[in-house]
Amino acid sequence: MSVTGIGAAVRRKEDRRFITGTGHYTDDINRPGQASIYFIRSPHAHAKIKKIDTHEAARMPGVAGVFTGEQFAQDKLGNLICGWTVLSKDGSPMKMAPHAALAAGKANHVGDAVAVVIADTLAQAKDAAEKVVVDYEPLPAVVDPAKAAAKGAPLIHESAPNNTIYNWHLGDADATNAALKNAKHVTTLEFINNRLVPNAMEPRAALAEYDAASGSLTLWNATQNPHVARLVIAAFVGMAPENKLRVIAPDVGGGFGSKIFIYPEEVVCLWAARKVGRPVKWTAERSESFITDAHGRDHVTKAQMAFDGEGKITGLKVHTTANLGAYMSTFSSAVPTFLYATLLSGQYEIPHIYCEVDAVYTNTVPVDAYRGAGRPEATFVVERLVEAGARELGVDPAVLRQKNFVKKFPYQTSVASLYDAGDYHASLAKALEIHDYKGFAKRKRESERNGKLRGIGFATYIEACGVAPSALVGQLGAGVGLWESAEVRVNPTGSVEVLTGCHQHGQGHETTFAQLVADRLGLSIDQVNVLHGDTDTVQFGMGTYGSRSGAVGMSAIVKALDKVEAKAKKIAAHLLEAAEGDIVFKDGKFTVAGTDKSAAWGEVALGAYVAHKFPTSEIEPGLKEGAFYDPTNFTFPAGCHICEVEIDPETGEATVVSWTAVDDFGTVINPMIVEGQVHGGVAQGVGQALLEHTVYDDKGQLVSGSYMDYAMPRADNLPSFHVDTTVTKCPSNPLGIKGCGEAGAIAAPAAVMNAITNALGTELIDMPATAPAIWAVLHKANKMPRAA
Amino acid sequence: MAAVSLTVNGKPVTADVDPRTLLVQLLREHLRLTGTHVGCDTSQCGACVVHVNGKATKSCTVLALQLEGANVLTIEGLAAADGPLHPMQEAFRENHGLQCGYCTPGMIMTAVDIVRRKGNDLDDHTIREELEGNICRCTGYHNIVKAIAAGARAMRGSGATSRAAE
Amino acid sequence: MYAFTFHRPQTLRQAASLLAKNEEAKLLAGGHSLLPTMKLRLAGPPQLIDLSLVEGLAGIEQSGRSLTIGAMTRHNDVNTSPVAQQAIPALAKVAGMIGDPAVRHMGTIGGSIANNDPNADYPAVCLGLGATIITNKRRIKADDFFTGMFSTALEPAEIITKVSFPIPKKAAYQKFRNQASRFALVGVFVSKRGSEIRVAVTGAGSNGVFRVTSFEEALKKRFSPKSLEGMSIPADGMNSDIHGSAEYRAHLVGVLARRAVAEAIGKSAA
Amino acid sequence: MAMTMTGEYQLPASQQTVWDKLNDPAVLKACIPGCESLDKTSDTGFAAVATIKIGPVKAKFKGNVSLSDLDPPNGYKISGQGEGGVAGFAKGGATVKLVPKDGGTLLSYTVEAQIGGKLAQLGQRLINGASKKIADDFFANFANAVSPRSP
Repeated sequence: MSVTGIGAAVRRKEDRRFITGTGHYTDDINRPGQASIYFIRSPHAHAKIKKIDTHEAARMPGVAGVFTGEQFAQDKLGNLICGWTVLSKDGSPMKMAPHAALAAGKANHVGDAVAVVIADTLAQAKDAAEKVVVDYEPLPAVVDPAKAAAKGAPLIHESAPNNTIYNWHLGDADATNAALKNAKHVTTLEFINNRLVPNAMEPRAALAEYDAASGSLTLWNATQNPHVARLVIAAFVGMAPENKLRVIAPDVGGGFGSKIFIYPEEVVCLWAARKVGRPVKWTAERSESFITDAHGRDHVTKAQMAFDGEGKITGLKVHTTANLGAYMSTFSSAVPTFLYATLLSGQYEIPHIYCEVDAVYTNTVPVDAYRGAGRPEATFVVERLVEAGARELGVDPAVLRQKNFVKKFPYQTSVASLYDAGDYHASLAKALEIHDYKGFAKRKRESERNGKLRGIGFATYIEACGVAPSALVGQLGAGVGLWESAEVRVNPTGSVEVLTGCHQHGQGHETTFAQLVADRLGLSIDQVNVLHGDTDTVQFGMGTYGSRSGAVGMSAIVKALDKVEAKAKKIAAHLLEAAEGDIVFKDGKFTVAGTDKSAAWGEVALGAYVAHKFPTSEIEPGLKEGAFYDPTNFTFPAGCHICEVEIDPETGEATVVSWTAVDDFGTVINPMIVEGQVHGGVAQGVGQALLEHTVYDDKGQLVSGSYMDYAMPRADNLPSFHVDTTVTKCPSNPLGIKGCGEAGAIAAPAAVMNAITNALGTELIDMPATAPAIWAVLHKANKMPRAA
Repeated sequence: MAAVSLTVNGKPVTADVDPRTLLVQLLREHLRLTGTHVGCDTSQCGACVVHVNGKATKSCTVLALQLEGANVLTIEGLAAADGPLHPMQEAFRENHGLQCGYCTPGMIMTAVDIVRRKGNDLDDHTIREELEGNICRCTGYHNIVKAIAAGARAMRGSGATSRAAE
Repeated sequence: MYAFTFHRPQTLRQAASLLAKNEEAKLLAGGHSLLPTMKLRLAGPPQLIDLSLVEGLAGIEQSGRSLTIGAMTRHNDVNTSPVAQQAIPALAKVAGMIGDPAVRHMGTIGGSIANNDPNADYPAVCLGLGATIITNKRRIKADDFFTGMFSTALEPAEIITKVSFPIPKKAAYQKFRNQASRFALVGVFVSKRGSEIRVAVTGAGSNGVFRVTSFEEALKKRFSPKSLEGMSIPADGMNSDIHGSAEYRAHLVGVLARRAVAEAIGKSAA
Repeated sequence: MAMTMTGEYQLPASQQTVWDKLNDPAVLKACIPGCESLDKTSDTGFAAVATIKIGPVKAKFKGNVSLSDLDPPNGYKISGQGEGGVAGFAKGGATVKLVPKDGGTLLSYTVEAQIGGKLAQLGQRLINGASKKIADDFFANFANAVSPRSP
């Protein structure tokens, strides 16, 4: 391994601009003549829009335009779409209700935009917005997913009777029922997987500009996938043809899924820019983010796990109601189905699994993929059941897991996934060792002496990343292929630009992708630039989410590098006057095998462009190759996380006191970055388990709508983490990469809740396990210790 | 409109502003110093932290007009544009104390302020408590805590403190 | 924000006169409650009167048996003041628990108590120490000053100039934070000065800061956490919201009071 | 945000007197906290403007007040709703019951209040206390208004 090659903890190339304040996020960009847009949003969860009076607002100082949902509708643009079709059990397609970028006729959640004001300054736009009179007729609202499909619930969309989007299922119901019936023991749990607000620190933003001369639109957008944004806005909304629409995703301050989706605001900015003939900029205020960024999770689940007399799992039955909010967001349908039920086998051999998912509309913010997307929910179901099962059976939870681990690969689960490689024993064993599992009893006694309760919890999780084989996802209803593209552009002086359709918003691709290329071509990473995030620069791409950039994006780069090397060898053969088959490329040097004749990388690169020494009738000048890579399977990162908590029974406060993570991500390009991804994922998972509480009141008002009420982990809520890895290479891609971006968020909620329920001695507590919630459990169970 | 004169990153600045202009707007919109970010509207996330007269301050919760005669230091002024990085900036890079980079300027400005108040030898507990007003959604703080401890040590005797404090 | 006129008076007299002339005007002390509210357009005072240039409003001094803190003294300055730390260490410590470091560089004691946020820390300190709030017009006992959530005895055009705290023999504050806002979900300040015992609670009551006389009586017999063992306060009248039920808050009042007394007498807080 | 609050007052006046005052717009205007105007639009309806102040928050609500379920002199329901612009909306109703007791009248009430929009989203921790205070203040003001000493 070179100091900057694959496996080296290279410091990030992108950091200089971020630590000096010279990065460029969307809101940092300004265009001449730019105006500000302000969205007028429904304060009602469900209301008819009877009339909107904009006359006074239009005459306010600085106002360039005031537009309503009716006016948007008159322009006959298309709706926002959910791009993944899911079929119900009876074969009927999901009920995708129309989702206009500006609501007309009816508002369906608090925050649904009904009109916009465009003015010279944001303050003027807000001043004018206060003069817009919207006459609402409030309607009854439904918020609780468990009640949405019930008789008499308010109907949100005419096209979706009973507010039901689909009733989907996977697996063998009869066999699973039989397994439950014949089981020696059945563990049953009910959970709420709590709704989360993503809260990337950079609020979403969009800046749209119309160039009348060329008839082209440009959109600067805080997005994780500019090409998909362009595709949807062009092909489905019909804003402009793709060749007249450029989407630029500059530096993006975190996404965690929430910036994958195509949102109303970017569509409206483009529309408004053309209407007023000026660039139009929108940057969300945090209070706006809370009621417009797609939320995550929000499942209500009942699940049963069957065990035989030996402690082997014989079946798993799951019923989940998934709340998708007021509209179907871009990938929402896939999250509680294909990204969820297919992972319900966990790391275990479970012969029979049956999962039913009912997806419903409610008068809440749309729900879509959030870090882990379906897999944290699946892991929570499986890992909570295994842990509770171990307790009920009186078996050490580590031992029960070992007994049920998948041991032989490839392994075909009973829920469609084909696990390609892994060693679950290895990660568990290493985690037990690092964590000093044996010392837990002693630590627990020590805590008890201090009046504290101590608990330990595991999550031996699996996830599916590297989304995804195009043909497979096509069969499952996806509207797009999920390959990735790359282009390797060698300059005459030998430096390289790599163009990728992935987008980085914290993952460090500018460094890891450069490491890959530098390693392969024998260059320093400074000679490699990674370009991404601009549809005019990069040919095509599917963006970054689902831990796909390493497994899919880098594989595309490898493919392009193969082509570059092949062509460079041809050119080197001419330069060195040798047969192409005798050319060996190693450490940045082309050598004629068995001789000391060689040409440096730079000579060949230059040779490719001056084109003096090879027949251009046979070999085209230049050295630039592109590739599309389509994965052959998902990748299956897995690992073991162990969480230890201490609870103050007097206040109910739970503190995470230690954390061990041993993950198998396959090949690791940059361990420093991989560890950072684990840290961040665990923090978000701990946040879900202990702090993050999205609360709607029964009228559909989001009452945890700011940082005053929505708690996210801060530095003093978390410990330092012990992070390590084991490695089994992924056999389905050239680098053996599995992906690491979501693992922490997938493993952590189950690990925390297993630790908390271990400490409390009851399974009956939901996330987030806040201090008052834990206190209430202790108090009800009369387990309060006497005051000290 | 009202005039305000202050020093930003060592340079005198005079601006004519609407009284409702916040310091962060003065920096970002008038002076085009966009390293200072806005991440919330309730003064909690800390992405907007700058130094005012040497002290960490949330620039989203101060009016520009309150700063007549004040000395403001932003992330752009922490190190000279053509000079070496400030030891705290260097420590954030060296310890991978950032991912998306959005909270980073506020984190670094807060970190330098912690060193000013708490010295160069900072234990993890102190750092974590002192970061109460800065939210990072990417890193889980592990590496930020490491970076601040290392940056604090590196600042010892380097002469690098908050320039605005001079 | 809504547009407003900005004033920076140099003297207390000017400030008071501006305030008297403009009924809707708001004083800007630290601004960390007011400015966020204005940014969200949930308040739109037509005039803002910035007190930061008014002379003589900041400073900390001990005279005899009391510690006096100027209204515009920043939380961080109270926290780090050797005079305050020496005279009433519990008070200096509380100042270091408000908000976060950057907030403490701007927030002021006068601003905090004039706002009388039901979750703020300083009102509990004032009530828990039996402070006197001194204004440009008069002196007001803390017991008379805090009249309900967000309401005080301050009259229009009355400006807090300083707060005078009698120096207690023993005192301590225990705060259980709201994990989101970092305000006090419940905070309990206890003090002992001669025979006077005070137990003041913030965060819990639906009508702002209050004293717990039953605890005070119990502690008069013996100033020890044991005196409060098994004691609690009724949940009736406690605040109940997504951060904690009335029962939970009532329970925490007992827990934190015991811990505060333990801390005040130098025993472990846990 | 939806809240329910209850309370009662023993008033030193006859049931009929209390009932009359409950139906007197001038009394109602004086009792509704922050009420700036209350103009009769029908026998049982009023156009109203009220400013609600909760700490640093100050929002003006424009809307209407109506009286329903009239059962003289035993009680009625008084309801109000208002739009507060960017702050959102507020609505609420109080069911008021009057029973002769101890030579005076026992007034008991159940208030239901609901807040929506920005106030509900951002003011969560303030709303319960504030609603209770507004309800308490209204009935305390009213009790004051019917006490014989007050004008």
